[in-house]
Amino acid sequence: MDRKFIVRAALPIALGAVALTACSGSSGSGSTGNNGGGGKKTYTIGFQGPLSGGNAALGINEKDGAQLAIDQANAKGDLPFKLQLKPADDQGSADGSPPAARSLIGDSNVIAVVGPSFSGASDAAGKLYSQANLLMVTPSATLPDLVNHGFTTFYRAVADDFAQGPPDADYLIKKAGAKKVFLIDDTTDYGKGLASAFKGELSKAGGKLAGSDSAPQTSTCIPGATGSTSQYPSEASKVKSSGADSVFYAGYYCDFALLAKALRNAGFKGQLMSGDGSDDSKYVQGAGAANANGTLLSCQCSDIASNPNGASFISAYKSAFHVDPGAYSAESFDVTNAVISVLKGLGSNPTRQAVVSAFASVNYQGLTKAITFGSDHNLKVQTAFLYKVVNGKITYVGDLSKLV
Amino acid sequence: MCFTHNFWSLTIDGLNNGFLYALIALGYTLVYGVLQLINFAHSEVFMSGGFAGLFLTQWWVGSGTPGGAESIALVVCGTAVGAVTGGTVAFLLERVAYRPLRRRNAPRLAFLITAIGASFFLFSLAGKLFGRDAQGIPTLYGNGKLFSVFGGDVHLYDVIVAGSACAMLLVLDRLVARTKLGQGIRAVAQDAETASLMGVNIDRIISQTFVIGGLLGGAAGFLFGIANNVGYTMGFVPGLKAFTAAVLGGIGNIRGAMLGGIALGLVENWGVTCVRNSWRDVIAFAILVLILMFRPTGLLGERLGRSA
Amino acid sequence: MSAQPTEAAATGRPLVVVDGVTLRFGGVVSLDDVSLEQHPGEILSVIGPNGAGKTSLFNCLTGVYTPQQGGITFASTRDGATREHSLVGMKPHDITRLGIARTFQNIRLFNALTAFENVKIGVEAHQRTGPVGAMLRLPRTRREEREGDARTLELLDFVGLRSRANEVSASLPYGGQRRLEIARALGTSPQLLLLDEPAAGTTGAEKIELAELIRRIRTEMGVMVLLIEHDMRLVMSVTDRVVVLNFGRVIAAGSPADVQRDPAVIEAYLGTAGTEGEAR
Amino acid sequence: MTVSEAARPGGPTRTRELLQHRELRRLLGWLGGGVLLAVMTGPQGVIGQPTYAISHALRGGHLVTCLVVGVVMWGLSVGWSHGRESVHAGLAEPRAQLRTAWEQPAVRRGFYLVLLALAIFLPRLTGQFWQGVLVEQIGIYALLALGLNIVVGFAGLLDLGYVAFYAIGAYTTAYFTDTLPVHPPFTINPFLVIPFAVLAAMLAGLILGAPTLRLRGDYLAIVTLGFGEIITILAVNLDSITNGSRGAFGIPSFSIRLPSWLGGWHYEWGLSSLPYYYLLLGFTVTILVLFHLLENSRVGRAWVAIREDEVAAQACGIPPVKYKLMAFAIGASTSGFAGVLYASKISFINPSSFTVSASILILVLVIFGGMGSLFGSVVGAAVVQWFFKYVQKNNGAPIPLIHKKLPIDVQDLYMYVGALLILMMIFRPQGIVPSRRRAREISMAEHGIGGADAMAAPVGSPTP
Repeated sequence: MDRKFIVRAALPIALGAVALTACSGSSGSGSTGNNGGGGKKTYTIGFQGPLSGGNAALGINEKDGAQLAIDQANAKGDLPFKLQLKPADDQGSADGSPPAARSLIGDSNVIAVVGPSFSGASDAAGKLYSQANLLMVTPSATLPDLVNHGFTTFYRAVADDFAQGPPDADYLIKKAGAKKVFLIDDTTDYGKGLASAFKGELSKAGGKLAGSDSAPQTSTCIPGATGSTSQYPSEASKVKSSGADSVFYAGYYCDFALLAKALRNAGFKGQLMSGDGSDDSKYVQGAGAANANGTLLSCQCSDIASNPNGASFISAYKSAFHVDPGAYSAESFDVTNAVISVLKGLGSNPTRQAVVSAFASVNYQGLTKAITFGSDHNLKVQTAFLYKVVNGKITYVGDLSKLV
Repeated sequence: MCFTHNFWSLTIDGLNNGFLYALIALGYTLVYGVLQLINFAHSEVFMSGGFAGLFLTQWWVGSGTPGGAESIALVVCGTAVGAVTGGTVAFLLERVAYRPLRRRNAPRLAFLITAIGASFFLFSLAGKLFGRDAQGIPTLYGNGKLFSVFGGDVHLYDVIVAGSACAMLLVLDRLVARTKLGQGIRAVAQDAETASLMGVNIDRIISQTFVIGGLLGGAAGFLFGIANNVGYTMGFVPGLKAFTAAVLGGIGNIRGAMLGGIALGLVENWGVTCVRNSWRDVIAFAILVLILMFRPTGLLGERLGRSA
Repeated sequence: MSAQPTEAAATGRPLVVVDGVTLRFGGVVSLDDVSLEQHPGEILSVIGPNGAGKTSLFNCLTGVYTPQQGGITFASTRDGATREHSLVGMKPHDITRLGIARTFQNIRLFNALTAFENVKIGVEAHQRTGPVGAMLRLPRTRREEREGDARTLELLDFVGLRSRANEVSASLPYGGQRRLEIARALGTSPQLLLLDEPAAGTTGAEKIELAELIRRIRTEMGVMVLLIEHDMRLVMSVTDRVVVLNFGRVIAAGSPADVQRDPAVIEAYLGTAGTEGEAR
Repeated sequence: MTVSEAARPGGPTRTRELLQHRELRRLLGWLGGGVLLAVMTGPQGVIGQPTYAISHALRGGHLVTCLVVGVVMWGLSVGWSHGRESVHAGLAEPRAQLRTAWEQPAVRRGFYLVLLALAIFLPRLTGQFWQGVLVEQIGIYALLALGLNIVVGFAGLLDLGYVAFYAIGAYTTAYFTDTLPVHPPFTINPFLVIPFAVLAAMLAGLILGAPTLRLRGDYLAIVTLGFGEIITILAVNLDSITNGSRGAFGIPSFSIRLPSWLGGWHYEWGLSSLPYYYLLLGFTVTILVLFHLLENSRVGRAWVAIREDEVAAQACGIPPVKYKLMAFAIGASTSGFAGVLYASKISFINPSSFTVSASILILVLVIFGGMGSLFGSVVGAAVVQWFFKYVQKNNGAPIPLIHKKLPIDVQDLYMYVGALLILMMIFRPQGIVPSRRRAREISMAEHGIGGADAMAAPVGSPTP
């Protein structure tokens, strides 16, 4: 009796609320193109990446980086129009990608897109952007295959996994003194891609593969993942019994932390190394500084803090978003600036088509790298950088290509 | 070939996992025993224990490095706080989500759906309140190697898990066998209607059963978190595995849950000596399906009452 | 449905043979070496005090329980040919389709469905429409639907519920629910109908109607009835033969009059008279 | 949920005190709900500061707003509990009229035609984004929900690995369109894949269901959950067959090519959403009609019988395992069918689209719409998915009219899903568009008559 009335009372209210949002939803979709300040037109740069879900941190880093670039460009005032950022959330997944892409494509003011952040999402949206003739520049999707899928408007402003895996192997064997490497991937497309790039170079560098395994991402780290955390102790046992003197992990920071912890708990003292997915201070937090110390991390992202020109970016970023720039914030900042540099040359009425054709010959020197593309839509100069955990801090070691 | 050189170290890992599975599995089995309900939200009870222990130890340890008696106190207090939190969450869960349905004699499907809803609600709420990245419990003790069994190293952590799990399992077994509360639980498990006619307060027994399961689950959450970090979705896979363990042993059967947990932990770890770790879950679920096909009542049969 | 009771009788074989059936639950013996036969054309009653094993016997006959010892055979007539089937180990639904239908001691109707739908579910026991036929409304499906509807109305008419066909079954009065359950059982076109205490909870007038209905089931439908009942007056008025169970054993069998005089029966009933109020 | 706390009867016996007591408890309950609401809509927590989120949620205007909402709800509930009778009495007349009108076939037909017309013209009024949502989020999920409704709503079985069959359908499509590392004997158009996919999913359903459906219903839930996991793991690990987590790329879209002697007419559905929408609309309406016929057939009645009283159903000659298996297989094949549509629409699939959360989401659609109600499944899919996408699209953006940010964080959507499931089960188990039969069952089960699902004894009663 008592419960029923609540339903009866609540339902009309809920329905009313739904109706209200519905009205506001339909009226709020189209954005106006002509009410920018100073009589200038306003154009939109889209951003597609994970703003929710397990990988939201990365997406937010990139979104903020792009936002900062746009704010600075607007503040400078030397553009023939105003710019604004339109973020679209794809949750980092293939599923979420097409709707996010469509929300950008459907907005005729969007003339270029920064993103998607992830390879799977890029695959799922590539065709849509290509068909809409809308430029998409990813600051962080590293799966080598992506450029071979016939996406005409897709550019990758980051080195792919081949720029990272092989030099990682070289460094680990030639400089870090490892001989027998145990290779573990996290079964994601990223992890498997990186692992195979690493493995290909390993024997060429003179190292030996002591063993390899796949340890899926765990539910502790990624909501809905199937891996069970208890796999890491047994992974440690496998590593130890294989006689490996080092471990290369191809995967993300959270699970790498669990692995590192389990390895050290089992008394494994060898070298640990991983790629850009693990290049995050949360790795150190999760593993515990004592366990993480000495770990080598490679990344296509340069260290903005040790960059001579990075100081002003960091302070601007901090004052805008009240946090330090994170992984790929600076890369996204650079990509956005590269796009803006192209827009500058297109006058006051840039079209999507014009942006795409002009972007092919972009040449922009960013904070982190030179953005200029080969005919395969990959960066002309692909670089990766090396970091090391020292005293609980991830510290910059140098440019991988110059180290080996 | 694949079994040879790391068999014993994997056995030790398997026992370690198995004890934790057993602790969680007891929560499923107890509730199933009295309500015939798969309490999907038990994995969130487990998670809450992990968070409580995490916060306590973070606050306690700060940036120091504990040692000696402080380490012991930390582990004991962490486990206790985890247990109490788990018990509280389980109690509230029963009160807020399940009891209204029970009062109304709602169909069984409604309970299962509510359980799933509660699970989603609780872990998302934890993610919202405490952040979405997994966090490490501070180092509480030096995890030195204690001794070796046939070349498999036994570390302090293994001993802590095995010791506390055995202690809790023993206490529970005696509790159910000897005390009035245990009698009540067994009576409700066998025949709730008759039990209520005989003056057993069913609501109270059910609450207490949830609390007992929650205590064990919460303690397991902390013990698990020491080695494996704490995150808002940490309960999903361990919960699933523990449920598998409960079915393996015979759901509703307390000793069955203990046996099932340990058996699952061992089999899983032995299994992955030969194949990649990514097949671990396939092993676990294949066991579940096979058991259900050929021995649906589990290894020890299904009666809570029979365990004593 | 024009089978004559005499037609089956002509074969001379009993319809049902229960031979030395023993059923145990753990240590409790529910049926102990029970044997009985029902001949075609016969209305047989099984009586006995509460807990004597009457419903257990029904459950063995309908496949709900599998007895540990003994055999049960049923001579099923289909398309003019009679074949004997062993019922032990058969699934309840297969036994129903063989020709044994039942009602339950505590009425088990599909409460959310109408009286019409309840009976129709019974009628559909022998139909063959599958999901594909149902979705595509194949000609056979449509024919079966039509035939089913007609038969359902016929049966509702037979038990006097036609006017309430579209009422939800739970809203029918108690006696009506009993009759609806009988109609549903008859819908499965049985040769043998097992009635488990059909008079329990009904009024005096309803009992008279019920006795009449049981007789009509035999005469008009040609269906044999095996009856469990406490109400002696009903038993005596409709039955040809009575089997008495006590503590899972058959203690007497014979015509109603003989059984009533049997000292063992009197002993059994008197011995439990204090608790057996219904055995009037 | 604290609402139920308040709604529970009990307390002192004297009527006056009881009344005061109850209103007070109810108020406390609503206030508790307000606090919970404040926390739910409050700020996101920060790692290392466990009290940050709670303390910031429970301060200032935010808390006050939420408490005011609680008090208003309390006021409404009190008002409603007093005025309910008269409102009901007032509504009785028009309700009865509505019902008699509804029973006219012409009215019903008209209503459905109007709905169909709406469905046809709706996408023309929206932009590309919502058209995409209509296909990928609503249309395909409506199909999925319709299939799951057969399993959950009709047969009363809980299937938590439903999305596995969807994956099977999608991967079958990828296989037959030659986008996987393994090559098919022949390459065909997605249209022609449909029978293969339906068959494959149905077979998987039968293989999984045959052993487990003999067991108690709640085992099915956990076994299907495990099966769903296994399918995802297989998709990830069998690199040489499924291309692992990279998935299949370049699955072609639907196309029709008439043979040259018929003019060689050719049509390809392509990337845009509108043609797919109409294709899906056609499929959905067809399936709605087919399932409606199924519901009102011998098979549908057998399902009702089984879920109400399995013993009585058997006594009516219905083999329960066979019918449960049938429901399971039909649900699975619908899911496989949806998988084909999804794969060819998105043209790219990878294992991450087929997780347990997707199964739960589909379950939510069915429950929200109304278990056992076909129309409800479609409505559930439309409303819930629309709302999700609305929140996602407008994350952080202010709502026009009230110029306030939507207080729902996209990251928390599953929290609201969970809360919705609990609230639905407590307050409206029959869903928003209930099936009349099902609603009757539930209310009867609550009065101790019948089971309302195929899971044997209700919770709390002894095991059989």
